[in-house]
Amino acid sequence: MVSGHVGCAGCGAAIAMRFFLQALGNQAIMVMPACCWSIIAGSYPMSSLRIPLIHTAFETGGAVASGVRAALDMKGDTQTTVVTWAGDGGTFDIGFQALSGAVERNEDFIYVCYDNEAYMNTGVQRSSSTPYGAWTTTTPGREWKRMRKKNIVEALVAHRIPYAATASIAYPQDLMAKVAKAKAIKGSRFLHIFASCPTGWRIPSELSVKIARMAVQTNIFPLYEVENGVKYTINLSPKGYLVREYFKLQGRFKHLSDQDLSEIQNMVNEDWNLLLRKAGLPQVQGEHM
Amino acid sequence: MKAKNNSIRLPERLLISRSYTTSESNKTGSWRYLMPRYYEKTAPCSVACPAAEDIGRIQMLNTQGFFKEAWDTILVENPFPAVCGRICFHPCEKVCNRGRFDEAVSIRALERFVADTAQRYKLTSGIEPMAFTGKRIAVVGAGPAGLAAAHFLHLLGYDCHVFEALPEPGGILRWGLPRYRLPLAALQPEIERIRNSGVSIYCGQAVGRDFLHSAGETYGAVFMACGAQRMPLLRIPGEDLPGISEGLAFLCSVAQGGGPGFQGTAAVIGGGNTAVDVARCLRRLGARAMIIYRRRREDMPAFAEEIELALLEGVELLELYAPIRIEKEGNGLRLTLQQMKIGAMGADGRMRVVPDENRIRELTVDQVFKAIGFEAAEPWHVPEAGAVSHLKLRQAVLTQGANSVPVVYCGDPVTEIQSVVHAVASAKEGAMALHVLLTGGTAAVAETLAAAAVGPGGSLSMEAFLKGERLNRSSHVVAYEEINIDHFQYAPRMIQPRLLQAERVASFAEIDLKISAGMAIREAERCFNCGLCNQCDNCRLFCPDLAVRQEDSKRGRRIDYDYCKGCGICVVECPRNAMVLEEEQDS
Amino acid sequence: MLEIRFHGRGGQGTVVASILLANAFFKAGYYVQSFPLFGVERRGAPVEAYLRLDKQEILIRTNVYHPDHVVVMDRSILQAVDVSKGMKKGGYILINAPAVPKGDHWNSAFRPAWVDATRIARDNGLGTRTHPILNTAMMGAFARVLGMPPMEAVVKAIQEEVPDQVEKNVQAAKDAYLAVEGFEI
Amino acid sequence: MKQVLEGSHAVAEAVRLAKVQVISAYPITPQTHIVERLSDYCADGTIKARFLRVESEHSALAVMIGAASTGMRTFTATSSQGLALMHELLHWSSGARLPIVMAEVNRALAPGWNIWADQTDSLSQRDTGWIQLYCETGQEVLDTTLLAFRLAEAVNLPVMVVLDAFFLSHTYEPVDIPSQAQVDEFLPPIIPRIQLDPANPCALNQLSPPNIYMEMRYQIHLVMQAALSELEKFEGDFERIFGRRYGAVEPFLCQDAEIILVTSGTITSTSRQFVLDQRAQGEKIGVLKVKLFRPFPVEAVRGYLKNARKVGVIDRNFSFGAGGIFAQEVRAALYGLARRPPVFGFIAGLGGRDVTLESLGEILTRLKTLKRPDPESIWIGLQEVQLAGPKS
Repeated sequence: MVSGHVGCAGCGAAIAMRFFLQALGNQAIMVMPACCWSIIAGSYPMSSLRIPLIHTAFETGGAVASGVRAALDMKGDTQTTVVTWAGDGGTFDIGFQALSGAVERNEDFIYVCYDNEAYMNTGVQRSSSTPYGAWTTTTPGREWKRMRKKNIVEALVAHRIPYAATASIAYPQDLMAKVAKAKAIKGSRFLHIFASCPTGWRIPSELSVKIARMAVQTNIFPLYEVENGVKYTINLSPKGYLVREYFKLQGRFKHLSDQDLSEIQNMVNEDWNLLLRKAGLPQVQGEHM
Repeated sequence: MKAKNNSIRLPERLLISRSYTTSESNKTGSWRYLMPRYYEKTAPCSVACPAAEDIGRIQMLNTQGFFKEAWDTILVENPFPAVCGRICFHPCEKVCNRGRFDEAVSIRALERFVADTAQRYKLTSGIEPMAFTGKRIAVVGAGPAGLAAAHFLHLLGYDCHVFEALPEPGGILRWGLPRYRLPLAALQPEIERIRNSGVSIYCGQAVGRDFLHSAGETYGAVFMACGAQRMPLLRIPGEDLPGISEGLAFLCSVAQGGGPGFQGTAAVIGGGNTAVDVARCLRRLGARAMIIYRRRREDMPAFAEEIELALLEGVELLELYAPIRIEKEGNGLRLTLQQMKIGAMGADGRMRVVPDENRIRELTVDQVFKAIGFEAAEPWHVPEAGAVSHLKLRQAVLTQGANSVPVVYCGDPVTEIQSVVHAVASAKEGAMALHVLLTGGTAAVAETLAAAAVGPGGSLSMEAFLKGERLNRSSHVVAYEEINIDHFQYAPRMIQPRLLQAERVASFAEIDLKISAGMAIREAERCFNCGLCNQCDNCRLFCPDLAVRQEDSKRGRRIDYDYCKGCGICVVECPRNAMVLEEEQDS
Repeated sequence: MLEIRFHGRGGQGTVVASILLANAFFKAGYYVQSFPLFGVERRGAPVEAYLRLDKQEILIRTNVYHPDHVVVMDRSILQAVDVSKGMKKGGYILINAPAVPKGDHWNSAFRPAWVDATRIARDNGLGTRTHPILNTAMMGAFARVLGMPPMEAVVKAIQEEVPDQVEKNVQAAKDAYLAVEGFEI
Repeated sequence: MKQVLEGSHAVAEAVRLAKVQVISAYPITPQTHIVERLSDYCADGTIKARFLRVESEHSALAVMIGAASTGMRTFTATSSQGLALMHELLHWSSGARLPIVMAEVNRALAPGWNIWADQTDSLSQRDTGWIQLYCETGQEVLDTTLLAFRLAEAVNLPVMVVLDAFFLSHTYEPVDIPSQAQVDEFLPPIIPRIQLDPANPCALNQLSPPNIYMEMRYQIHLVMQAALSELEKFEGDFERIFGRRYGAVEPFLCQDAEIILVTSGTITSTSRQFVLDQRAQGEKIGVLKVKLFRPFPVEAVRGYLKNARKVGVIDRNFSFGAGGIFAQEVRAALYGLARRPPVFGFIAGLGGRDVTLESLGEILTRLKTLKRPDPESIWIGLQEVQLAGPKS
């Protein structure tokens, strides 16, 4: 990755790519369905990546990568890693079918979803990754999103893939360790990287990493990995921010009442306990948890 | 172009969206309207330290095992790390930002570790003094202030002659501090280092008042650092009875290996460190010791930790008792004590105490020690009122008579607080002021000293005075809220290893034991290094635009403004606030 | 050009029978064209398949509306389907049955023939009791009824096109060839 | 070697002989026999290729895009709804200039559900930048598939080999299967001009702003035009090796024909029979088969039709609000001529409705009686149905 890309100032997705490639190395081919990175990667005749990159249609991340992998297999190339780099829209929504198909076939590739929780490239429209409570341009005003964010990792885990993990731009060591781990595994590997979007989340650009860290610390986005669909490992126990602290920094949540916030806190607690149960850890009680 | 069927040739080159060039030709720096830059600031500890030690930097060096560099960094500001590392009341730790997070860093213990390590390996300081100015300066008194003055004056390019009345240099450090707090083995190398740097120390050479007038023949200036040894009167009946002694004299005799061993009971009147030291020495000599103090324990000027240790050693503390009379009773002495109670808050923020009606208590002891503070022994040890060109500085006084050399007064008689580190600060301020006076005149003193100030507290940095790198830092004192605590993990403060409680009163052996390098490094790692860059690399790591480049420089990295979009992530993710985001300057 | 229609039920190998026969005719030097009734094939439902054969290249690519002959793989089909629909007069209707079936379906315009292909298949161990594999037996019978293709072509077609139990299938064809009965045979 | 072969299997044999490297497909009637046979071949090692059984046609073509962009010879097959689902990626594969070959079995689009022959599915994709070749016989299917690879890889455009549902896909007839050596001579291994390679990284298919997009499109246009002569060249090669030739268009007794029927796909065969029958009765008619639909062989069509008195285009497809698609194309091709025959558009055989000799007879009768063509297409064989619903 090189400078001169056209990501917004403070772009979390750009940071995610940096860490990812740092850990992965250059022996890779990247498949990129439509997403913010389609623009960040540069327009003809420039590229901000130094690995071979194929831009593809929005919903084809899983399938095009399967084709590239098949081609490399035919060439006897076992060294090159095939990576799909997709946003949440291309993963949770329009690309979900191709992703599900590819991982059901256990295609040998790493699928990375960098998640900025809405259709940012088109101007902040709601996706199924948009969290409960968020404003977007298609969930405006009083019609803020009242559905939960889709738990994509669990959906992937249900496919019993060899490796699925969450990671955050705020935890580079953890992220890069997971990339290295994923690289060494054969079969379908899924990385869900939380990548903040200052533009769409209505936060100052300098808080981009901070907010991502808070998402982890609040248990809104826990860092964990699942091997072979069964072995859960929670990589980080939060030091403890409250959900409301995370929310109050972001313009996309400013309409929420105290009542809403405590409901969301309950949802987060519930999800966290669910995860603890899967990891075989004791449940916790209380607001902070 | 006309396309005719069956006549079109295939183009040789595919015109497709395929790129082999990078986006580096796109200078995204033009997007920026806020600009990050590296901008080191001031840590609160260094502001609180009267000697303005660069503590954040010292710990940074410690974490990397650069103990010699850490030692040199201390020595620029304070010639007594082995002393202060043991007996300093460490105001730095009280303001340590880490204290808000979990517990303050053990700054004093680390200072001692650095000094002990330097002594253990017989290191030589790497600090280069300035070129010799050709001037010679007389220093009166080889206590902490005098020796520190000589040290700083030597750094500034002066030849110093130190005159000491006693047979050995060290002053209070040698004669007034019990060995279990400051072993001679720790003190001596510090004095030797000053001597070896080229300072002449003449012991057994008392200097009289007329020296101030005659010194000009030999010396360009005189430094008065005579300390404060005289005890004020208790102003109660019977205070001059036999069996009543002064605490400092007692400590001095103990330091010389004397001190009568006895089984009796001794009362120590006072609440300062001397009172506590006397009581603890008495315990070691076999006596029952009780400290009598007119206020409460929390009001005692003695260090809380020392009081705690004293009580653990069996010293008894009688709070809120003021002696009103001492009488002879048999072989002993009868003290009459007035019970005191808490009154109104005083102007200094301390609670006033007032007599609690007629509640009186009597106490019979074998011996009484007075330890209620000290003042200058001779009137000429302090600046004369109305002296010509009398420049009152924060911790020192500078005078210059019409036809005489400048005289600088420093140390206990003129400092805010009587402590070793204040003596050092006083000597430093005096040395700097004198240097300015000799090179630029009186008028420049205030301004020049202000430029060397660290933070708003008035602590002066010799490094800054010498136009070292420290001068580039902002005087902004980093507050806890400005630290990005996300980048720190909770870690308890190191526990100082000590002699077993039972062993302590059995001898004058130092109570605090050495710590290992591993412990020191771990403890130093707890330091936030407030406002300083410790090359953690977060700025480079998190930059979405790869606009922070590694380079072969002291800082190791630079911001490439061709690409920096000014998002500010580097500034926020700097754990220690060593960067700043500011409006783009018009160039 | 001859057009032959096959009737059967899904799963009985009706389409395969037409293909096998096409192969046999092809080996005997004919142009052939074989195709099923284009529909949604379901096991047990009535199905049809067609075979065209000619000494010249077959150009026409339409459904068969007026078959010259008809092959019925399962006599129960007769209850459900008018197997003689559109048939040219004088054509054979070869039925898998132990004897000529009774009923009004027959009129003198057609020539019935019958063979107990089910028994022959079972005797040769082809398929199961509920699902005997009939097509090779029916093929053998058809070769006898029509007098073509020659048995060698039938055998060759079976050998090349039938994936397993080749000899049993050849035997079934031969058995049926001998066993078939009917008008003018 | 000649064998009785199903049309679908003729495709599969060609794919085997072409030594395709990556195959991906999703089942849809009536394409299934193609992919089942290929699946078998890949499983038993007859074809040394990766076969990806994906979860949709869309993904099948996406796999092709990935594999072809990495330098592979690729093949997929679909039909109808599946092709419609692929639509976006049809554009993508041609815009990316990938030499993908696809067999497309013409089937009607729902609703109502209809699995039978109808060309509207592939003709709806005429503007996607794919070369389209329509086949008449099992032999032509096999031959055209081989030609398709050669052509696709020469011009870097994807090629669709189109065959009618059932009438061709499910019909067994004798097909000559060439030897591997012959095919190897005709079709050497692919030399990819686009290839993702970590040793020489590039970015493909990026954002292409207005200042360059139009030129890229223009080049595709040029290449499409060049494909006409390229096809002719390869057919020459093909004929030399295999002894068969088809042509972008194929005239049948057109020389002196007063009335020429323009057909495509399997209707052509029956029309040939019809022409022979009619000629025997003294009718001067002929058939012009259009095999290559994109690029449309304008010059060839003009050449064969310009002297006819009347032209009847039989379309097994329909563009709502306009008419038969071949008819539109033929009219447009002839429009530039000073003297041109009237073109009558006939709609027949939609959704698998059989186009019989009788249907053709009706078309001929109409052609003979009508003076000038109506802009409306003439629908053949419509039953009497109540077209307007009951009044409510």
